[in-house]
Amino acid sequence: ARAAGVSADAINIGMHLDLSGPTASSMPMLRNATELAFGQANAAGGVHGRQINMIVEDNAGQPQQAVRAVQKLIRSDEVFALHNSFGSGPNAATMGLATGAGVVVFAPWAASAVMHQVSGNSPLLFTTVQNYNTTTQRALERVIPEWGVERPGVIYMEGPYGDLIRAGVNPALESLGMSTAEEAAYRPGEIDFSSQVARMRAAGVDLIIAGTIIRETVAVMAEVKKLDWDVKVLCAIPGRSTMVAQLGGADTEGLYGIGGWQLHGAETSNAEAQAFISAYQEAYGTMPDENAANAYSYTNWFLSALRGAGEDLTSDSFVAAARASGHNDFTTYTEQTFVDNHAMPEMVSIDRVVDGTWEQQIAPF
Amino acid sequence: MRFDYHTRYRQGFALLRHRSDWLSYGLLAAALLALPMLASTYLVGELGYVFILCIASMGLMALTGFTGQVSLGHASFVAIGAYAHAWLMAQGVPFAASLPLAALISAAAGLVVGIPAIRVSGLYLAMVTLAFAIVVEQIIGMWRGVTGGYMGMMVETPQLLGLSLGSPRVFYYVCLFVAALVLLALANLMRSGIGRAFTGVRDSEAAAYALGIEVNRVKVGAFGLSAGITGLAGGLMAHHIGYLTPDAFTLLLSLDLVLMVVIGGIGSLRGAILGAVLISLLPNAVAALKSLLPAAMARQTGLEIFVAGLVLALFVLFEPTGLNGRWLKLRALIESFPLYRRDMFRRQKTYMKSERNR
Amino acid sequence: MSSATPLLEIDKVALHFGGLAAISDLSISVNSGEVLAVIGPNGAGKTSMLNLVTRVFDASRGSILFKGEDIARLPRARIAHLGIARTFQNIELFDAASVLDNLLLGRHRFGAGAWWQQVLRTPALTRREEAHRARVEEVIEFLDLSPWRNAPVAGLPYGVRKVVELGRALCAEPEILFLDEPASGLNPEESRDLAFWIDDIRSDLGITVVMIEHDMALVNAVADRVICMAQGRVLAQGTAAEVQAHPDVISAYLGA
Amino acid sequence: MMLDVQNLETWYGPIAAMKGVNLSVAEGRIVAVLGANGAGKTTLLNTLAGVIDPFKGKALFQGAEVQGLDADEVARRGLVLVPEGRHVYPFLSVRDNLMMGAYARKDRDAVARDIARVQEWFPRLKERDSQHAGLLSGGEQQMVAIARAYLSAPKLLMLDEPSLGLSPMLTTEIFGIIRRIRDETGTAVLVVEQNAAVALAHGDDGYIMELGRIVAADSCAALTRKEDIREAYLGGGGGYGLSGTAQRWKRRKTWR
Amino acid sequence: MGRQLRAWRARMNTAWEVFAQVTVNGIAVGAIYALVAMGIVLIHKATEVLNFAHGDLLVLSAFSAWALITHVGLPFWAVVPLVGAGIGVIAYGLDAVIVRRIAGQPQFAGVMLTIAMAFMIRGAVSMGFGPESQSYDTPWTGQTSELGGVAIGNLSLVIMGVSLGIAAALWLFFRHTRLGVAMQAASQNQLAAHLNGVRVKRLNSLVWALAGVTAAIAGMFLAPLSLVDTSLWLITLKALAAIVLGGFGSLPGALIGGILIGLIEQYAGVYLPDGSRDIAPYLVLIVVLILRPRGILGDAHGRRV
Ligand SMILES: Nc1ncnc2c1ncn2[C@@H]1O[C@H](COP(=O)(O)OP(=O)(O)OP(=O)(O)O)[C@@H](O)[C@H]1O
Ligand SMILES: Nc1ncnc2c1ncn2[C@@H]1O[C@H](COP(=O)(O)OP(=O)(O)OP(=O)(O)O)[C@@H](O)[C@H]1O
Ligand SMILES: CC(C)C[C@H](N)C(=O)O
Ligand SMILES: [Mg+2]
Ligand SMILES: [Mg+2]
Repeated sequence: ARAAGVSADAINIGMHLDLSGPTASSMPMLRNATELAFGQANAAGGVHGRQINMIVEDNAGQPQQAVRAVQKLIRSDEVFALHNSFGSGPNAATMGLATGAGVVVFAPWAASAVMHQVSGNSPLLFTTVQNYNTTTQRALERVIPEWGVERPGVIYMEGPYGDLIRAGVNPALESLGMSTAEEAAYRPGEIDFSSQVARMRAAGVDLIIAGTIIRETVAVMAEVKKLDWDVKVLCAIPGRSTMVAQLGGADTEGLYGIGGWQLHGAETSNAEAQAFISAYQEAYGTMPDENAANAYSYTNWFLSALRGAGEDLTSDSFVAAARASGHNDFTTYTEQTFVDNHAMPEMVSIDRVVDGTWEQQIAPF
Repeated sequence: MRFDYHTRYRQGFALLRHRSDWLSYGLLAAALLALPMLASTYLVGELGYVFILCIASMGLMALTGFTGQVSLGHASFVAIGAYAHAWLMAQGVPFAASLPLAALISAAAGLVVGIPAIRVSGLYLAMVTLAFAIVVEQIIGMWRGVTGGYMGMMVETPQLLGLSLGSPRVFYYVCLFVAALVLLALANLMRSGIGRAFTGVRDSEAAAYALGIEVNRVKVGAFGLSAGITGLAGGLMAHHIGYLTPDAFTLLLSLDLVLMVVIGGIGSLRGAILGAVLISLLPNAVAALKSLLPAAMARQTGLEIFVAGLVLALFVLFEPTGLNGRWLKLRALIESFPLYRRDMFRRQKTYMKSERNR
Repeated sequence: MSSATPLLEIDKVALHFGGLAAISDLSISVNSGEVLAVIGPNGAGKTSMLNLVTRVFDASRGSILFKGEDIARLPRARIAHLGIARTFQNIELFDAASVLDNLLLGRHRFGAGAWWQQVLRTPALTRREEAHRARVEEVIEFLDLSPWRNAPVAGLPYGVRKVVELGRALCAEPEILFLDEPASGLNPEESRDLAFWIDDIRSDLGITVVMIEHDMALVNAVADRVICMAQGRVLAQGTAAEVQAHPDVISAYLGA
Repeated sequence: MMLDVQNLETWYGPIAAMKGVNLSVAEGRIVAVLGANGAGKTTLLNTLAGVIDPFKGKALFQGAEVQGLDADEVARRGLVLVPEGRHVYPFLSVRDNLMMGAYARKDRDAVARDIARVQEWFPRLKERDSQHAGLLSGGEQQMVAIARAYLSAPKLLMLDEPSLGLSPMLTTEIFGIIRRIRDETGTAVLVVEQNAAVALAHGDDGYIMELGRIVAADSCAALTRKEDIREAYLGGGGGYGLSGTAQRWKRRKTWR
Repeated sequence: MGRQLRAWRARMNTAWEVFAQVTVNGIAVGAIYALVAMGIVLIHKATEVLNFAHGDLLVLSAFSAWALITHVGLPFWAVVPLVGAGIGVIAYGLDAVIVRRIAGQPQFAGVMLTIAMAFMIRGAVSMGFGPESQSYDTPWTGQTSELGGVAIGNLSLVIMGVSLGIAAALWLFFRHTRLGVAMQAASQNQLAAHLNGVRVKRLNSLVWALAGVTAAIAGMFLAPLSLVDTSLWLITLKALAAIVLGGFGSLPGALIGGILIGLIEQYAGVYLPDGSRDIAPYLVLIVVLILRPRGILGDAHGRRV
């Protein structure tokens, strides 16, 4: 039972983010929201009188830098846990290091199943990010028969994310006795998606499953609209973001998306969400996006597990408390608990962009 | 002033020519050997990583610094070394055999890339190597059976004679040992015939041919050597990372290596090492700098990369000959102590020479 | 003076660049042990001739026999190993290296030891390096280069750079040495040193010298035979006096 | 005085290449600077042309200080240098190279006339009009460099070893051309030359440089008569005297 | 027989349509690569500096245009000259204040310096405009034209026109103007250019300004095709591939190289196995360079000795 980083009046929590790499632009939301949640807890007297001390390091989006960052967090700052750290590669590279040193890893922003595999199913690892493979599979098994799709095609990003998407698409189609009509890959940073869309079109695809994030989702839709092609496009969880609906303008009208959590705009009626949004805006001056909301939500879950561990905070007491904890707030579709240390159940909804906002088409299932 | 009195030629080309060299390098070695007993595990781990980069940087220096061939794709050799080593270890090959084997595999890949280098030079070569690196990255991603694809691949803890080398302190010594070995081997090579042939090809191909140097073989050989050493660094890097994914070996790493070589000072092993130390510690420096800034500024996205760029720019602007050049000047200044002039190293105007018809 | 079989024989060689004939139907033979001077107006093709022999260019036609062997198609790096050395009109030194290293590179064709010996710096290799160094020191002594031994060649005065290049070629211990305008950029005193050196190179070292040169004083002093080229052909040949008296040479090259 | 150099001193890092140099060029004069290798002649011209910066001292050109200015500014004032070592634009045609000489000139017609003129001096340049200058022979490139400088319509033309690599005929012609330029346009000339005989024969005033200092200054005629200068720079009057038991020891004469 | 033939014809027709569409797409994308490539070639041709910061100037211009359109409310037409001039001035300043200082250093130093500048610009853009992606509309957003059954975005047509226009203008400039020849001269032998009275420093800064303007144009027209985003700098890599394929220092080469890369990507993306699209241009690049070491239109001659 390790209790490093826990003193009479403070708990050190580490976080490594891509502050200088290719995904640096999404980091402020994560960081701010995490800090907001910790700050609120601290203001309310901390966790059993201990203030949370959050230490942020740069992993530059590269595994080798992540290792250095985590070595510092563990060996120099002696953190009790790593929380909300970002990136599949960075998290994979540091998972063994952290759990091996007895450090709790909570809510890494990375492919959850892979993280458990890398950690050797360490009891210290708790994942909250929906598995893109299982969520995609779940969604497709529902919509393909419902929409009467016959020739589904996939556009996916080269990399772990794309692999996960296909790891969801293929079993789904298999279980329906189908296979993909066409697949087309793209590299991160690509500006043009006409060849991928042309490939789909040449194969006579009637549903494009878009394993895309933000910019790529918009670009795929723009291409579809340019060709004046009447095809359904369904993007995976990361693409179903407010940003896509807003930035895409006319291009993304009609886009379908798989939803993994609740979205809240500025005019949300949910009081909890309203409170979060105004607190965030007050602190940072900008509107929080869904990454911020999720980071905030995961942090609150983390805090409740910390509280549940009681005065005598050790990794053992934390693990026991986290396993016993449940979580339900303005972001989740339903009450979640840790099953094999992963947040379950993973419910999904099917949404569609109508007039620049996501509207639920199929309620969470 | 320092004068050398030699009675035999070998004194003139000894690695350490002066008593003061023996003293200073001896002290450095002693300090490096003693360090793990004194410093924190964190620092020891950091230095181990710095050594790995020193090896890779020396590898690139052999190619770019000594032979004049630019490579923007050296991350791919780090990758090949890392994956080969990890895969071999997974097949049960012991660490001590797997590491050199991985270096050999990487060297073989280097020979393959070296073949276009016969015909292509300068920026064209830079692009060929960049293209090669992109292809390698793709292959790693798609060759799931061996590399684990984008999902990655676990690296076993290194073991030697049944002893684990995995702890930071022990691994520090492993890295230090390999780095010292590489340094010594390269230093020997570069002051012998092969090293001279390298510089010959770099400075004038026409003259190199006229002296009977097989320019093509030297170029390809330099690629192989460089890739081999870089692959060796890759093997150690695999242990540093512990879990390999392709995103550890992107263009960013290639650029970092080039930066090390150039900032360190083209054509000098000391430069390669100084450059590696500087570039690898840059993030630490940026982090330290950030803590001096007001919080609102320090949190800005983009600050890290901005400061890193600024530091690099300042280095290039104020010491275009690299850290090694600065070192040599400092030493000259100290050695000529009473005689130095205030503006001994004032820079004369210089003019860009076209490198288009090299 | 002239032996039975020439050491080097350039036979009916031509060189074209696109439509331009830099050399057309050139035949020159070089006898063992002589100093042959090649003169001729600018652009006559003298350097091109040398570039053909050293395989910088491929001849469009003709053969080049060195000791009876046709070398016109050999790989470029082989030439030095046959015992042919050269200097360059536009000085091709290894700029970042010291004078010493430049000269040591001249020893390349005599081998530098196996790669593993070099890596380990075995005693055998050290001995070999010392042997090379000893030869290099002889050249340094011969050409009076000792003040510059450890200086990087980039900053040396033009004249010294020329001498270093000559030294580098000598370190290769060639049978035949081609010099492309060795005296250009040297003052008369230095040219005179050069004349002595060339004479010694021929008589003491037994090296055949082919010298492309515009300095007629130097040509007169050292050349056994002179060939004047113009427009890629031989215009006249013979002793220095004969050639300089040739009316075509006077009108095309020497001037009235 | 067209050019007045006072106590000029230039360093390369820790090396003083030129110290306390005083020199002047009067309107319409041809001034020759002689000196051994590494004496600092190139350094002098480069410093005057703004190619490198002096450490101290003054250079007054037409009464205005020019030391330390950028080379293009100096050139635009009419102080034009033909640098050592044929700096042609390798990928521009011969004609474009020449046109670059007239870059700062506005008088198109006069430029056209001047081009015709240099083509008359160097017919070779006309033949090679559209060839990339980088492919020219060494001597041809030297012609380009000289012609290009003339095309800048200089007030004071500085030439660093103009005869380098030129045939004997052209070497004499160059000085004829220099005189003609002077006579026709009143351009003053400052020339560094290894071929001391020709330089002293055509020059008006002469300077001798050794080890970075001016060691003698006089009219060319007077210098030619001085015994030690004849010895050192004019080869003692005759050829190189290799034959017989000529002085084979090195007699490098330097003033220290 | 008749029916089979008709079915075959119909298949051929769709196949042909796809091919035509893919070709047009390739040219449209290639024009973008070419536009970026030309800015890089411009600086390289005139100063021998390989500008790795070009892509980041492009990002800067895209964000500036976005800020002017959405925050200041200017119309697109007013923004184009404004941002073009602004980036031109910034690029001039970058050369005059930073790059100029390393004149005469080996090419490497320039590469390093521009990489450092790229980092700084990238960081500054994130700090100045915020890190999030943005978007704005051009007069052609969402408009599509149809040419013989092939759809092409009007914005792509505009970009093609702009690329061609810039290529032609630059080519004429270098070939036929005194200033253009002087720029080439300055890159081939800077010392000689100084001695010929060419104000090399000012000229170089001018070239940077010009290249800055092309970067600005590329940025303003390209961003609306995808999004205004810092990752747009990655297009530099494609542009470099295009430059090398076409031959360094050749403006027509950059144009041809860009379009070739665009076409290869499209054809490989549609007709070759999945996954080959992203390496196809690079494989072609390697092969072409082995066969023609100086690219398709590069300067052919080596050094004389
Ligand atoms: N690669 C080439 N392409 C085109 N023309 C060339 C090339 N090399 C040489 N030439 C031309 O061939 C002719 C002969 O050149 P070469 O260098 O052999 O002359 P040279 O006799 O050495 O003259 P110099 O005394 O001036 O050095 C020149 O007119 C030159 O322009
Ligand atoms: N770039 C440089 N770096 C260091 N030292 C230099 C440099 N250029 C010249 N020198 C030194 O300055 C001194 C003068 O050189 P300079 O070139 O001016 O001589 P020079 O009289 O023109 O000789 P030459 O007749 O050979 O051309 C020499 O000792 C030389 O070594
Ligand atoms: C946002 C996701 C598409 C990518 C994910 N965060 C990862 O890096 O693993
Ligand atoms: Mg010649
Ligand atoms: Mg000189």
